[in-house]
Amino acid sequence: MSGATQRLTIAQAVRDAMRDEMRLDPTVLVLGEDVGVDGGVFRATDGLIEEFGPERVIDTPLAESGIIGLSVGLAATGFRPVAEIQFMGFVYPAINQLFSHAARMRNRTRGRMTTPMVVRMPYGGGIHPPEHHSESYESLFLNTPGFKVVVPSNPYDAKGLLISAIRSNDPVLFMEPKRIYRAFREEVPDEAYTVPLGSASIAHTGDDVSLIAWGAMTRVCHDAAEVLAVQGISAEVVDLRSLNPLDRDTIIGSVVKTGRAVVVHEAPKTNGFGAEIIAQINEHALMHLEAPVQRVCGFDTVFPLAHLEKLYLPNRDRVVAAAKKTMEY
Amino acid sequence: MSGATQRLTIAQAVRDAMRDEMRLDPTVLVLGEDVGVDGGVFRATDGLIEEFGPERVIDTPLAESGIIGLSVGLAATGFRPVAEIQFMGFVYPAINQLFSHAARMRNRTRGRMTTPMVVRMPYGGGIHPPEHHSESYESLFLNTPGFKVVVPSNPYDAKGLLISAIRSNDPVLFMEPKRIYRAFREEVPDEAYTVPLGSASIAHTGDDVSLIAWGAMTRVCHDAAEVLAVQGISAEVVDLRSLNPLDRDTIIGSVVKTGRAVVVHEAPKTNGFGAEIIAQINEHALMHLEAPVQRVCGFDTVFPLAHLEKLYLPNRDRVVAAAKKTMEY
Amino acid sequence: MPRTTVYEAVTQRLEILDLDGQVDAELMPELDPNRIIEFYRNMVLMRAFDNKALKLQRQGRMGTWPPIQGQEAIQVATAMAMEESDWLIPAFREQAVMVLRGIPGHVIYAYWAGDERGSAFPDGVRCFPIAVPVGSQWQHGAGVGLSLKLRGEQAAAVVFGGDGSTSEGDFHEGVNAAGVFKTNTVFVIQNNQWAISVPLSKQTASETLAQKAHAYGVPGIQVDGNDIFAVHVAVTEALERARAGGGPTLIEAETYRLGDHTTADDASRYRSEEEVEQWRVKDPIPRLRKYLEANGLWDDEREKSLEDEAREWVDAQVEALEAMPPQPPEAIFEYMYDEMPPHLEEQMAALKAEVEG
Amino acid sequence: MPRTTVYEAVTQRLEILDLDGQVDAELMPELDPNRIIEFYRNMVLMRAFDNKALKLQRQGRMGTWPPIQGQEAIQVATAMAMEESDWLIPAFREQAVMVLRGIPGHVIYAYWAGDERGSAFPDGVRCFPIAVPVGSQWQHGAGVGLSLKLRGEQAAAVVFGGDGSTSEGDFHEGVNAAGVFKTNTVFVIQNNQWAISVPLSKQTASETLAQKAHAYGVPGIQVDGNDIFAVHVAVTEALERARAGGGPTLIEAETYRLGDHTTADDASRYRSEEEVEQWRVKDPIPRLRKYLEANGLWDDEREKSLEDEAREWVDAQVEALEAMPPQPPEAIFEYMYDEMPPHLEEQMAALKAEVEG
Ligand SMILES: Cc1ncc(C[n+]2csc(CCOP(=O)(O)OP(=O)(O)O)c2C)c(N)n1
Ligand SMILES: Cc1ncc(C[n+]2csc(CCOP(=O)(O)OP(=O)(O)O)c2C)c(N)n1
Ligand SMILES: [Mg+2]
Ligand SMILES: [Mg+2]
Repeated sequence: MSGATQRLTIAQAVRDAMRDEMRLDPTVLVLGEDVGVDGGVFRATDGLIEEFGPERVIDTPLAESGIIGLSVGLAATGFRPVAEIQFMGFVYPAINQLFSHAARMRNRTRGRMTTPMVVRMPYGGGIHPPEHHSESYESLFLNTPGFKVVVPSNPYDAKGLLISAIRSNDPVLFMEPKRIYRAFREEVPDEAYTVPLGSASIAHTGDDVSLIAWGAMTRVCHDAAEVLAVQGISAEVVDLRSLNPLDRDTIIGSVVKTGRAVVVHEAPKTNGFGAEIIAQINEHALMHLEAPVQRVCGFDTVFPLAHLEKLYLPNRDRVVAAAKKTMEY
Repeated sequence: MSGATQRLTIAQAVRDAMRDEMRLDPTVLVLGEDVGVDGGVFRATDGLIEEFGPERVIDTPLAESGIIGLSVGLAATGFRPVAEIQFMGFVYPAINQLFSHAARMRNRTRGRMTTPMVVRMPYGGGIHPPEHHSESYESLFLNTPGFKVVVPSNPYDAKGLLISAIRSNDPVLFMEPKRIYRAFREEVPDEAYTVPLGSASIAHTGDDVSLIAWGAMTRVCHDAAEVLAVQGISAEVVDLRSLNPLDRDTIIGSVVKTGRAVVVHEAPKTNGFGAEIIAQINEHALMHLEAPVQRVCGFDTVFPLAHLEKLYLPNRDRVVAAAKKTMEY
Repeated sequence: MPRTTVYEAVTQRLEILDLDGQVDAELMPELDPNRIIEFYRNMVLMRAFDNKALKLQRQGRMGTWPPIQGQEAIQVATAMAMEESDWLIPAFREQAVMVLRGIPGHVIYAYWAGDERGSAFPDGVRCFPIAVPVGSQWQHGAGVGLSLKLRGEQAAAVVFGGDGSTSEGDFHEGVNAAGVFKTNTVFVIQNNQWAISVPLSKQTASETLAQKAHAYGVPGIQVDGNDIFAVHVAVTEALERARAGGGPTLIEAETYRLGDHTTADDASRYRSEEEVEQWRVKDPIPRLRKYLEANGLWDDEREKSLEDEAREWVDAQVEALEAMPPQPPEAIFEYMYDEMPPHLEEQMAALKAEVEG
Repeated sequence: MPRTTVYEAVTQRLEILDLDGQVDAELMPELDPNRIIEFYRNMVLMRAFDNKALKLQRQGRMGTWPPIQGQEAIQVATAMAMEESDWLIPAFREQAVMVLRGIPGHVIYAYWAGDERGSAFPDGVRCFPIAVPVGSQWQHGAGVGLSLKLRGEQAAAVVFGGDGSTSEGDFHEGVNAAGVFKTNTVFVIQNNQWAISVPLSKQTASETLAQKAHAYGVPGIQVDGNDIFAVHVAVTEALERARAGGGPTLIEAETYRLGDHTTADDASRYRSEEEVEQWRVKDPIPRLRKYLEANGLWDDEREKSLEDEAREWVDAQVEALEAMPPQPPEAIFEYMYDEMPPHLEEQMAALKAEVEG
């Protein structure tokens, strides 16, 4: 292990993960719309077709059900496809292939066939695009067993989690927070390494209130924790990283310690994954709660067009206010 | 109002609702796979094509995205289509048309165009069919605003709720508990009447614990309440009827009264709608809770084939055990 | 108004064996008589297998069953043209192909009886599980064909679907992708004229299903699906093209579902007995028997002994089915993930405690 | 091996106006010279509208914009062939058709600038909202065509989509249903050769997109989409058939996207300047201008005054755009349901309190 590192953005870290795994494992393929010659609309597959050729970096027809359907066929017969859905807002046509097949192949064949595939999806708001380009649909995937669902919040995790996802023998939905694709850089090892699926990280330790989030919202919680610190409130930020499997112990451990929690997500509030976090706390830490868990979420509306998206998205001040509400209860 | 009634099953009540509305409103259409000549695989559209002809009772090609896509086009230009998805397990191909279009048309056109359509879907387990015929996907639709989601549990409500759904100017997903389609009969008025959307009913009053459910699970809760009564525990059964809009007041009112709750649904536990009920209780009645809310749900697995479905489905004894757990906490 | 022609579409149909058992000598392929007898034998076995399932269902010993009666020629000819290295991607009405590929009959019975082990095919049999969501499997046909091509295997993916399934978007995306990537795929449409109660005329306005191939730049052909020689020729040609890297083929095999859609259906609600009768005379089994008899390859005695063989084989499948021990509760959980996550461990433990306690 | 032919059909292409502005006299429709001038005027206005948007975008006054340069002939001819009673179902690159249907230019600008009111079209304009999910709108074309047919309206639904969008399952399901129900629909494919970076050759192996009509028993035709006369003839014929209840038509209009996919794209990453140049000479605007000049219908003075008109009109759209007051927070909530449910009332009240306080 050379130990060499480079300062990379999340988008670059994602690209490096695919490149490293493609070098190590000839069964790893990349496919999707514009992933080849164009290098992906976010450049997350930049340079891959030059290195691996069009048989391993495949520009597909414009058909999401097809991308996932092809991936199921490839994965069940020996490949490890990494499929890109250009924006999470366009995953709907692929739902049938994902839910009826990718998530069920192992169970349906009693373990005889598997679908080791990754579906990469840029998600979330903050880049002022047209309709359908800002959505966070994680909750759609969390009442349907058979997947793993992973969301990095920084370049180091992005590379390590994606490599774990590619090596996983289960289908993995990999959500990439496009708002922070290029927002900052971190030291990322040149070599392949893994960050385990199913383990949350404590992004910031604290004693008074737990701020629980994933992806881009982790950074919003970080900012909130700094503001709260100034006001004498010590907030702990829990970055879930995996939504399924969920690291319940870390969540419960934090809430047992603080007695207060705020869950933050971009998706609409009702039946978002925040509800499940609350249900977990209800089941495993109810009597430790000093106040109702607060949710800071998207509204129960369509994600608005660019002009109003700032009003829609959870922000630092809302998280601060929610945390204080739990303190003042 | 003649006041005449007939003893009908849920399937017959559903059929009558469509028939009555088609008589009253020439813009109401029925479409789907096998809804015409065959009268629907559950006979829920029996006799409609004979009365209204093939221009109002339309057998479509085998294409769910098409059924909903056609419905969007029809609804946006003056019709009130009642579309059937043969089994809820086959709604996935229609998700894009439902979520990207039906649910967004009003918002996207700033109220200029609407999609007053109903999507009828037999759902749930208990009839020992092949794979994909037993699913309960309500939670899929509850993090996506723009729909109403309705689930009757008895013939009277089935007719009244479906008529309200057809008259609603919003798209309504209407889930029909196929397990009890023909399980029992009730007096149902011959004439058209409505049961309001967005209001739960107290199916059974009690003081000690609230059993919260919808559709076929309401009856399981009923049975559990009887067993609990024998054991000296007074259970209240809340039949939600509408999952969106949700009748929060009735839920919270019941839980404030009893201090204990069990949520019961057929869908997998994780991120099922039970989680949202718990989150609502957390927000509005936390300090009234004597014990953690219990969930009795499907497992976080694929719905098994016929042999094992009895093990999978929530049953009376599990609900009784969960209720007692809240009592003994 | 004159315009220039930029594309000329021609779709052909292949028929070899007529209703009286006579073949078109020019079109008839060279086939070892024993192979033709094997065609017949397999069709008869498969019909017996089907009849038994219907009987079991009426007795409450079987779940919903999708009969294949009338469609045996397509399935037997295709299965027998396939090599071990080819992949089968069935829809849900391909039990004959599946059995002939090497899946024990009692396993197929178990599936439709509602037993998870009905999907536990023997190792080494290249067969996808049954696909219940209509049309979704077409995409896998493209994907597996691409997989074989990328790996340079001289093998084909054979994917089946019904006439109704061609209306699903997945049919379009699957065949289109196969055309673009020139995958090693053979698409076989079992056009049995009905999709539950919906006749082909309400499914599509296209005159044939084979002509849909023109939309994808892929060769397409229609065959008389009740003519086992025609199916044999078309499938063999398509398989050879696919294995050689020559790209996909779309085959429409015209046939008829003589039975109900499934045991949950009553076909008399939507179609006439006359229509069924018109197709019954085209039944692929008596047709081939006439050919065999006319060519001195078959007689009543052989028929009798085949009937006995069929009964014995089918009975053995039923016995094996009914000898299966009950499934433990673990069967619900154990194949969800490579490693069982803690929340499933908990749920499984709770269920076991409930069942045992 | 001889086989019988069960389907035979051709796909034709229509071209009338050549690159030098000469028309095929036999094919040329009868058109009032003023209408031809109007064709030209509208194309020039629409190009100016597009250029301005690109400029606004570079200045940070506009969001992502999908340029239509090179595709004006299709859009202008179609819009001008439509009646008020016809419905337009756009994809996302049909701003010219939309403006010519009666949607104010500043409203279109507002949409792409990220303002919800950009979808608040004037009452009475029969136009669906922009459909961003590629291909999904084809289904609405079938549905609206069915709606018009069921109501006996002598009107058509005109639905647009790109070459890439024909790969989506919804294209297949939409055109197939239109064929089955003989809906009053005109399907217009703007084949601009690219779907972002994916060329048509990677999108489908079919030689033309028009031939996909054979899959649905629907008439199909290819036209030179940079030839406004050819588009006019094909669309008019299809509209008349649709309005008369004669069923749907699939039109492939071959054109080229001269600009980037959107302002977020850099087309030089995936295609050569030479290719673009080859198409630039086919630009529909100079082509029609040559025709007008050759026929004494146009001169430099007229051109100059049209340029002035275009600039003024476009500037007025920008002014109207920038005069729009900011949207209140209610705009996020008010159109979700017919009646606002209590939980949205609460969320809206909380946001208003936050914004105001
Ligand atoms: C996506 C989907 N929609 C509906 C169904 C219900 N269904 C099962 S089989 C069938 C008809 C299939 O017709 P076809 O493709 O012609 O096959 P066949 O049954 O004739 O073999 C239908 C509607 C399903 N299984 N999947
Ligand atoms: C379902 C879906 N997938 C992906 C996208 C992203 N996307 C937007 S436009 C486009 C290409 C469209 O190509 P084409 O249909 O040829 O239309 P054109 O842009 O050339 O007008 C893609 C992939 C989308 N909007 N919707
Ligand atoms: Mg069929
Ligand atoms: Mg294009």
